[in-house]
Amino acid sequence: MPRWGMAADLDRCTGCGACVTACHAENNISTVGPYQAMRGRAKHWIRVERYWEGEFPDVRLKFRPVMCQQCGNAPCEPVCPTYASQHTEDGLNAQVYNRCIGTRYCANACPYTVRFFDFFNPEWDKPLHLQLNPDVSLREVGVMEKCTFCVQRIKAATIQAKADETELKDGDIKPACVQSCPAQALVFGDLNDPESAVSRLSESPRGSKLLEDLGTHPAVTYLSRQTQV
Amino acid sequence: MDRRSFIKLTAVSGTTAALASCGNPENQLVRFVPDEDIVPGQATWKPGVCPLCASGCGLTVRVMDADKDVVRDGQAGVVTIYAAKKLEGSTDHPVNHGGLCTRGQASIQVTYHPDRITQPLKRSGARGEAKYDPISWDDAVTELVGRLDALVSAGNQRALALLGQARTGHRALVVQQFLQRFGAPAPVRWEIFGDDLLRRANALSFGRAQLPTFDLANARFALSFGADFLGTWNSPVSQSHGYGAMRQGRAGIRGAFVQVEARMSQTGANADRWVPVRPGTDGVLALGLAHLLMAAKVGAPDAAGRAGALIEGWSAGLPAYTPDAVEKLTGVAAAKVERLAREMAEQRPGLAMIGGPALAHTNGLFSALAVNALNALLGSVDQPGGLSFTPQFNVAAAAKAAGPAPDAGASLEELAAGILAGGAGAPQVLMIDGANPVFAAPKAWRVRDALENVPYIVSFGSFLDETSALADLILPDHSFLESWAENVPESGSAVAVATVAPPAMAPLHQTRATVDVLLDVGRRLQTPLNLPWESMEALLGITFATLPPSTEGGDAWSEAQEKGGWWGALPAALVAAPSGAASASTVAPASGFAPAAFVEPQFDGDPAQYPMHLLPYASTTFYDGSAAHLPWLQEMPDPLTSAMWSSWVEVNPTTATKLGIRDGDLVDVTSAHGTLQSTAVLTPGIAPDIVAMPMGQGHTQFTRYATGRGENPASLLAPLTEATTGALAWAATRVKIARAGDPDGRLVLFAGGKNEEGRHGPGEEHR
Amino acid sequence: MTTVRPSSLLALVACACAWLAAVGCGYIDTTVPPPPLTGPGLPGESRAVLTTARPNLRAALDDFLVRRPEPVQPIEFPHNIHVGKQIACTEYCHESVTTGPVAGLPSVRTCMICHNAIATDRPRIQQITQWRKEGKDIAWQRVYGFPAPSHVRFNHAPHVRAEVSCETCHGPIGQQTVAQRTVDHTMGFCVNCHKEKQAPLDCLTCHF
Amino acid sequence: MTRPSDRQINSDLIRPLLHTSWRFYLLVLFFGGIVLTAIGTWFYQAYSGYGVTGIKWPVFWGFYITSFVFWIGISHAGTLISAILRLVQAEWRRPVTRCAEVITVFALMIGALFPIAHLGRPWLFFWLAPYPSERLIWPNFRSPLVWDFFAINTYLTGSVLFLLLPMIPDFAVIRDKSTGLRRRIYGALSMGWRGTPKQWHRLETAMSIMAVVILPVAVSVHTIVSFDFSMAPVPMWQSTIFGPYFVAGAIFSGIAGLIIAMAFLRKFLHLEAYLLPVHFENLGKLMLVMAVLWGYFVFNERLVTYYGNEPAEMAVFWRTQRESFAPLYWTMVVCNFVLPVILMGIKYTRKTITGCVIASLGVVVGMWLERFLIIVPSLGHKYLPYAYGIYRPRVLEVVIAGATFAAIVLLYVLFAKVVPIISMWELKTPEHEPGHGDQAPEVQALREVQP
Repeated sequence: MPRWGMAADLDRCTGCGACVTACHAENNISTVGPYQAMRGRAKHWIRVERYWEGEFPDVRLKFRPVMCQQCGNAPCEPVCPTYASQHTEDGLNAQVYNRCIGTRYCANACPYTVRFFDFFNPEWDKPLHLQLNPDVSLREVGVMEKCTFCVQRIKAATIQAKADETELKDGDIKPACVQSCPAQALVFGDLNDPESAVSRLSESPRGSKLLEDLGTHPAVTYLSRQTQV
Repeated sequence: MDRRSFIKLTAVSGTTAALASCGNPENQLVRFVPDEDIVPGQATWKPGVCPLCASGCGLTVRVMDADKDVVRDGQAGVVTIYAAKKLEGSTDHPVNHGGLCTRGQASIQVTYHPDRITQPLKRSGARGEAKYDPISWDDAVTELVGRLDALVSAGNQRALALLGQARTGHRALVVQQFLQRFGAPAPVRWEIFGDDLLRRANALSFGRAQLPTFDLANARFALSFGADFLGTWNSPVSQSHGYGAMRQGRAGIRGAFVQVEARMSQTGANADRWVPVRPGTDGVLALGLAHLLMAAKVGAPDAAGRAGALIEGWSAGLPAYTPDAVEKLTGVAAAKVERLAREMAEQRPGLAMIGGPALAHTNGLFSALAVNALNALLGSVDQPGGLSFTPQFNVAAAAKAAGPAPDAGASLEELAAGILAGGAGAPQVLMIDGANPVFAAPKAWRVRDALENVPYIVSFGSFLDETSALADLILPDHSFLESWAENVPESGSAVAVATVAPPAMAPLHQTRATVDVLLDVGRRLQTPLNLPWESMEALLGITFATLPPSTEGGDAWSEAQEKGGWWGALPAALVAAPSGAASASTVAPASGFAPAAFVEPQFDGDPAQYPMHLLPYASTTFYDGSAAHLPWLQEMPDPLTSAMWSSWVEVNPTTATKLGIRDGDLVDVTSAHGTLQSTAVLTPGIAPDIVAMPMGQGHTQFTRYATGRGENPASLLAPLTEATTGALAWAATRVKIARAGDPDGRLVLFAGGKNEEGRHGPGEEHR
Repeated sequence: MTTVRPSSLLALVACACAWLAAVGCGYIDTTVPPPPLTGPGLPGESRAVLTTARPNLRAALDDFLVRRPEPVQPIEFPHNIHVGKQIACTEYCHESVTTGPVAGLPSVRTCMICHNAIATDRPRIQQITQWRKEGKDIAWQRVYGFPAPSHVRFNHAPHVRAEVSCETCHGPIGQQTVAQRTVDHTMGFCVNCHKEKQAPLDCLTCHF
Repeated sequence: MTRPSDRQINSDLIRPLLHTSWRFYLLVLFFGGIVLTAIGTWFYQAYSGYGVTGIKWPVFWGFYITSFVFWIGISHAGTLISAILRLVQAEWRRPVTRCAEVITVFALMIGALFPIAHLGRPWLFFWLAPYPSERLIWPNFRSPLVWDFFAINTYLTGSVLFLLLPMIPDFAVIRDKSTGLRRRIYGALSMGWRGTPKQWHRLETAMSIMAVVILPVAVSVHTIVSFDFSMAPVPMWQSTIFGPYFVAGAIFSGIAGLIIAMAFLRKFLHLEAYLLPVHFENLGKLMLVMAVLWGYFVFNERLVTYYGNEPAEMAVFWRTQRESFAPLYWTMVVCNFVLPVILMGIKYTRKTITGCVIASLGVVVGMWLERFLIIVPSLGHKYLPYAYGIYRPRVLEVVIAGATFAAIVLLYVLFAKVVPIISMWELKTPEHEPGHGDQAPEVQALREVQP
């Protein structure tokens, strides 16, 4: 049984935001428009955080892509009264839309604030809807949604491998963000496979987890940006 | 009541259509027979070409079935079509290596945009009123042909003008041939962030009038003068790929990267060190480094050869550019300059790039030549870890297009002036192909007035923007997914590339490929132009057939259609002339060029009255504004400010405190040419005497998503141009800013805090 | 009452003041959404919107109570006859079922492959031939399939490969004329089968 | 002071039931109107989508949860207090108990509505309840919300019983004093109460059992409510102190609520003879104790955070101490601590009903603020600064939250219309007065029956 994980190399990440749009395109995330965005309803399953350091002229900027960390010990799971937020065998934090009744407790419990709520029924001005990905549900009003590690791609690849009676190879599965990243800062794979690229990166001395001390055991490793100047 | 809270009658039908799940409303649906056999629920992957910039990234398009609403003979219903679902970078394409930038990802929305022009339109209202009536293709083409015939019969062929974007490749060839054979002047190419100046400089220094390709992957040291090469400049995806490899691609080696610019760009944010420099003095710093490098015997003056010879005092080792002198001119501490030189000397191979704001000054050419000379001195030209020039596939030669080499087109400024001057030479018919100068050109050029004086304007655009809203006739083009797409990348690849892709899906609307329309018009003129090609497809067939197939006895054309292009070693016959027929600018022989020396850049506006420099920069999301109509990009948080759906003015905190401006306050930005009101964003990453604004917002006419949103910095620009090349010096305007009021919620931020330990970060109070 | 009026008045005034203060200081969000898009656009410009909202309260109630009206097919398609003629379901009509998630409802094009020649005298065949002429497809209605709010991503192919017979989920379709909903696709139904066959059971197997 | 005669008691306390003045209708009309508006508003919210509220990313809880905690807190006025008083046989409790217990029941009912009102898909609220479904899915028993559900239901049931039991004899009295339909209704309600010694004995036993049983439930309820917060890894939420802190706060606000209610009843139903200043004073003393206790808890919570100096927690700490939330915070401190400690500390003000009421009003406001300040600043200021945010309620939320105050008044008015707001038989059997203690209760009950 695999344990899906990701590694984000902050030394490669240029903060260009390709992953953000790729995620919107893959996962049918609706745009909420300027007014709702102003009211804090914009949904970005993955976001590129930026942090300023220092004052002019000695300024530095840090980029950090943050998506659901698919915690091994996820705070969002125990608090959900209906099992809508639930742990799967391959280590994903499932968000089961049809079980969600919208208590938004999980979003409060999530220390990474990567969960997003559908405040209204999502809308697409036709014919933009022709782009929608039929492999992913359209969420409805009152449910919580978040990064799934592109579970639809994981499932598709697994089923295909089974059909072809082959083994899944490392790199067969690429979530939309990983696939789009121009600088190849994101790597996805099976953490239980010691040979996989992501496991090797997770062992890197540069590696660390986000908010590690909260004991959430994230599946995402961040490789720190180096400074030699 | 909120529009979103209404329950739409279109709802479940659409949902079920999109999800192929069950639903009662299918009862009411009329289904039409699909035009092809559709296998539902299964994805096929087809090649594509990204249309949004000149880089020409290769795409892999995911195509699946979808139910499209149609009205056939008055009856509304749905028909199943094959629709593009997702764009990915094509993994083995030599430019983007599987990556795709945020704009490229969003470009799929161009095809499905609700405000896309669905059929030929004829103006019914007044100019610019954007009132149009539908018209059939036949009538439309006939009308255009009539206009052109009129010019011919009047013997006034030169009164036909075409205004387009700077693009190379087959489409450009057809356009150019069309005009040449008609007897019209060469097309007017204009983009505010166009790089003709750099092409010119490269032509002078290296005899290659094209943008350079950087081998970052093998570089140990990269020095960039204002070039936003990871975001918007040149071939960003290719360069990002190289950048990733430079940082972490080699065991034990991590390439260093220093960015020289006055406002921290998304690229600058990734630099190991960010060196702010006085506007327009980048060249001086480059020469200062060259001076030290030569002094340190890293390279002999003559090593720079022709590129060096173009710089005054080069052979003497640039005595005028001592660190102290450089410090005086650029404001960069002498120590920093020396340290930089040391690093460049130690960490080889290294390369220097210059682009964007660094060249947008009245002395831009000097800066470019200086950096070129620095590169030459480092011996990084055509070397691993240096810069090179992608061999250009000579489309014209491959297509056996007769006629002399095209002359350089007039500049937009000249065109506008010509029209306003009137007279016989003034254009009677103007074709607009993708350019939107009314939005992006300086007011002082009076482009809008000029266009309003043109008797007849034809636009091939897919959207109604400020420029095409003035058109009398709109002949909407296919989207890049619906037609033959092609691109001959000018840079970004080590080997020669020609990208091509067949239509990924059937046209959604009543549109036609512009190239085919032009060819059609050419045939239907009273005196036909005899363009030798039946259609774009035919042309592509001819050109690609000339290329060597990858396999023995193979066929390059069919191979190219499968893998989405051709790349490899070009036969000498097909390599474009070094002068670069691909580019509009021509090469002056090095001898006939007086060695360049630094002259103080000129700025528009009295420093006393307008104390600040205005820096309009290419937005990571909208580039120059041509992508502002895509909702995904509108809602994508800007990398540095996290702003969505809005525009802003970046101000240094110390300056802001002086002027009593708090984060989010409204500010008036005033130049000698106009004023606008926007929201202040305080950021430490900008020099105290500079205010920066992203281009892209402030459209008065550009679909429901961009119209009337934010402000357009171009409305402040002065018409200053670079002394030698006449390129617009868009960073040479002085402005003043003043607080205009409290935050009014027009600035939409996604982020809260600005600093990691940002407890008291002002962003905390965002509304 | 008379005795309490002053105090109650005082309370009311206090509330009013508090309210005004709150609104004045911007502690209460009183912004109003922009008006919906109006006015004529360009010819052919679309104003339609796709949403997951139910068309009306009735439909919402139906979803809530998992009520689904029996489908009414445009023509009485006799499954039994075609199956009887040894026309394999998954080879001609629902061909994508073995390779992909969706079984696919055959277009009239498919029908006409045979019925250009076969049984052209039957009224039903003449009916679809007529439609074909008009460029109209047969608006089949799904008999099975999961409602949108259940967020089920069902994929036929793996089930076919696992040799789950069509009848298991679609009932004795071979004996039916028009397909009837004979099996109730509740979650329990799926889960039990998955339990028996040791197929994966976590939510993400179907819901994503 | 003279104690009113039993006959006097009956006439005084049953009058409001038998005669209805125009004021009653006016009150019902006024408050009923407000409540209906709120209900309408809530339906609008459910229909349009939750986005019509001010809730946003990242502050996903706001006014509704605040009101939820607040009302559950208020509910600790009655049952708990009267149970304690019964057990310690505090005689002065007699006129107080019922109007106290009523508050519990109504406050719980209102409080329990908020978790439903705040759901994104309220029509599915029943998924919180364990019921056999074909999906074979039960609620997640690890989730505090599910335990809220159980705790509140238990407490509500208990409180209703606790309220109903001692009503039976009074129902009997009303039954005997009324005619026609009313007589039949009260007859049914009094469950054939005849006042036999057996019945009296059973009643007393039941009461004492209930009193003992209800105590742990009451305490557990607000402890569980506090788990809603302390179980989530949110700065300033994950605190071991929350259990007792919440319970103390709950009782605190409960007493305040009770004092206010009593004051109003006293005025409207002219019960000056029964609700004496001494009752207020005693409750005031209780409130003083709780105020000090509350002060201790808050001080403790803040001090521990300050010394712990955990960055994320300090961010929230400063935000409430001296940044955007400081005004609310210090208002809370004044209302919850300064005001009550002064007013209730000084004998003079404590002895005046006005003093008690003013202090109580302060406490009610303060406790509402306390809950708000526990929830919102932390959520808006979690670990990653990029995800900081500011929550601003929309008018709609304010209306719904505010209308609940109208709702409790309305319920109270209606209740006082059908049940004597003071337990008559308890008034009539004050063991402490000689000459009455020897009389068996049933004798009096019988005596009442004869006109």
